[in-house]
Amino acid sequence: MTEHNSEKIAHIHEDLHSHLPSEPALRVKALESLLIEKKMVDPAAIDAWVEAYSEEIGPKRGAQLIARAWTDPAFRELLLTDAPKAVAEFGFEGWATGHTVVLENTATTHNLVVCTLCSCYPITLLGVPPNWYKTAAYRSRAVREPRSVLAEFGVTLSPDIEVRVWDSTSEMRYMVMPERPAGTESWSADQLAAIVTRNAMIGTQRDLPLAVKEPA
Amino acid sequence: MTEHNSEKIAHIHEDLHSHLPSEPALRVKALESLLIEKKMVDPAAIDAWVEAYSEEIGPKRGAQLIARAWTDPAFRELLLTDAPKAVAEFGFEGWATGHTVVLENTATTHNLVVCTLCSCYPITLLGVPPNWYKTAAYRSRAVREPRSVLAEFGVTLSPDIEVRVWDSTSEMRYMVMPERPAGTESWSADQLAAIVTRNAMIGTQRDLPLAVKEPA
Amino acid sequence: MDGIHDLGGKEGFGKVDVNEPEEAFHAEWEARMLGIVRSMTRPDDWSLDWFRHCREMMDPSDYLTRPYYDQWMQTYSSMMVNSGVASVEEIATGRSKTAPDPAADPINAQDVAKSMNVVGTYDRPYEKAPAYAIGDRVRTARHGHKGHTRLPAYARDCIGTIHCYRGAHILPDTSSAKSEELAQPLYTVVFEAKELWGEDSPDGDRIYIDLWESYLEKP
Amino acid sequence: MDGIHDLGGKEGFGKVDVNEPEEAFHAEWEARMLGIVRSMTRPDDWSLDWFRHCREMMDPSDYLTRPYYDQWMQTYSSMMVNSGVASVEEIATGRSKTAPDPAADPINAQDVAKSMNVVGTYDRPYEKAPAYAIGDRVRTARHGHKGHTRLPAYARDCIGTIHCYRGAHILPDTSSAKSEELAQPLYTVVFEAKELWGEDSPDGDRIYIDLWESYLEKP
Repeated sequence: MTEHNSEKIAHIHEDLHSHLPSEPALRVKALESLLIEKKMVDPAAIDAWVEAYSEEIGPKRGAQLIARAWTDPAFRELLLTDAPKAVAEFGFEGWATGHTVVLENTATTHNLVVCTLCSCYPITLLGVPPNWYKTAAYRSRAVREPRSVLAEFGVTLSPDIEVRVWDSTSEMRYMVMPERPAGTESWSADQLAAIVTRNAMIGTQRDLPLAVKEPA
Repeated sequence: MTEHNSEKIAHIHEDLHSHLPSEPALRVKALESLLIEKKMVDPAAIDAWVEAYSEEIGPKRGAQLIARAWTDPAFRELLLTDAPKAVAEFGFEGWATGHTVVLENTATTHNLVVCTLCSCYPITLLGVPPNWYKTAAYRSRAVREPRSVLAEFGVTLSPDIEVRVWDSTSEMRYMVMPERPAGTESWSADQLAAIVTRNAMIGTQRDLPLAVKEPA
Repeated sequence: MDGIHDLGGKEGFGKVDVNEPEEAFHAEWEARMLGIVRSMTRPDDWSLDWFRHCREMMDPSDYLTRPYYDQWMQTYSSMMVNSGVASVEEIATGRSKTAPDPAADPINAQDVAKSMNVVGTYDRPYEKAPAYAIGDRVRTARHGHKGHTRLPAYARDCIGTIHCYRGAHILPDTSSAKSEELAQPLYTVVFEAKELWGEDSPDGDRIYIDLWESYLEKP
Repeated sequence: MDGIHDLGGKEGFGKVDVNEPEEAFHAEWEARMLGIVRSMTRPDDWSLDWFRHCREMMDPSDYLTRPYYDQWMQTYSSMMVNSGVASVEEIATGRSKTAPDPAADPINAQDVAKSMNVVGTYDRPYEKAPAYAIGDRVRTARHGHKGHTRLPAYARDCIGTIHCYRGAHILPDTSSAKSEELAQPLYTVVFEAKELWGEDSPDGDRIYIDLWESYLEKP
């Protein structure tokens, strides 16, 4: 039975701070060894998760959803109104996908996702979050001066584009649908998926360049 | 001409953080050497200040003011209504003493001084502040849970004593006048001054013990 | 709690590192730590909110300086010690002082693929009707409390508008404080930037925040 | 600015070290740094408020972890670099790259005793009458600004009572932003603990804060 005592946790943090190995890599190594010895973890299962997050579970998933929506009006409607069902069509269910919400950028609105209180992120659809998403700089500034943050990412928004910042304070998971770039009318969904970036789905990129991935 | 540019200062802080020697003692040593070489400081003047703050400028000054007020009703009135003038009578003028205010503890009130925004302190009357006064723990908690802070200092206040916390946000400098302990009716001002502690004049001590300094 | 984690709107943290390498992990130990968290067995009464609160209780300077997955390491360690699953000494040395639980049966590599597709849901049945309707104006609470809560300090005592209703979700304030799931209506509330940050903010810019019903009142 | 320095009411910083040694200085370099600050020559346009603001602009994790006089060291260094008095390289190496100013005439040891007794005053002549009288109820500003200010975040948008008038003092918000002394009425305002922290605070406990007139409005 867990005692939910904040003060006790604070003391344990102090204790750990003083006694754990000095390097993060050594600390994690010690923890893994301990959990294996206690049969609380199977190292092969850790390997499997690492592989999954390095390969399968990444921004390619989100990009596929977006590309399909751009090319299939019915799916677009589903993604914007009942994203969990759209996610299920691709078999991308997983951690917190049951509360996915997709936010549509338009010519006059730009969406930006942040979690000011911790680091909530649509991990199952975009993979592990970039480090900057979890920094104090991004978390503190995205809600207060989103336009300055966007400028650092190279996105200069004209004053008549309204910014909508989404602070992920609950288990709702927000993902941005960028605008489909002009000149891609003939592209296939696969071709389109290749140009949808992670940052565009967080909202720290707005325009998707076509240069690299022009269709044959 | 100084340019008051916050962003520039932030960049300089980053630069200094990366380039200065790794230990505070080495950093200060380098700064002193530089200032001497630039003839911006005379090392003998530094010595003189260090000596002053180690000897002359300390809580003994505040204690003398309090002891005199306990034994001289007219001075007490002056100290509580025009502290700078009372300070001048003792020749204790100095840094920010022109805005000194003395706060009287009574049977039903207890005063506590803090500076939540930096570390303002009546340095000329109490000497350099203790380190705890400048810590995040004291600065954050003194205004919100003064009774818990006092308990850590061994002061348990009954609920019918009202706490008055003074947050030193301006150049006004606050000092507490503790209650004169019972049993000291026959003591001289010098004897009384010897039992007035620095913490009592900040407000983190309430009762002054007589044990050590009983009159002959 | 008014902790260091409540970063929204705080100033002085500098620029965002926009040139970070694309790779998911920047060191092997980061990947191992995520793998550990996903696959380790744990007491039934550890909620996500309890984890978040335990992270918030970390020393504030550690919170600002330690790498993210290193903070996970220390937070899970604190939870293990608190629940009696391991001692500080065991975690520091990596050596167990007790025999493993004979019933121990951690998830194996074959089961990971299945486990990966489990959809965690945080909405729960709720008998009553939500108190607010879309378009209602609401005022957020003026004060927080000592425990875990999800009303950011920057949005306290502010006027917003109900943007939509998300169903009744587990209330973090109780789920972090006892092993209990209390369902409460969750809304996305929209605030004008000017309301949160003052008149210098651009017209039309808005902040959307998910807030539970008990964080709100009629204005 | 909503910086890390604005610590009043923040939670998670632990206990106060009540067993600190009594000595004024805990290391020699601390004493040297204080001596340097008291005796060094400096540009005329460095105000106390500019110093405070430069300290606030330090990296937040440095602010929480570096010893106090070490923060002075870095803050004065940043001001020297900013004003062109020294370069980062000179400060790092302790060696000057330029000849001293021929007019340089720093305070000597004999003058310290005199200098010690100089009373700095921060009140200034003011033509107008103060806007508030003792006993008036006032509401503090709801929003701060990006610069240096002395209205703590915990006391924003709160109702208090004018406890006394302190005269017209130099306004920190301008004195930190340009080399200009603007006099403005300063009041000590008293707040019920319940107003600042909520209903759980004890009856009768009060917080007194010195606030300039422009931080206040009629409630």
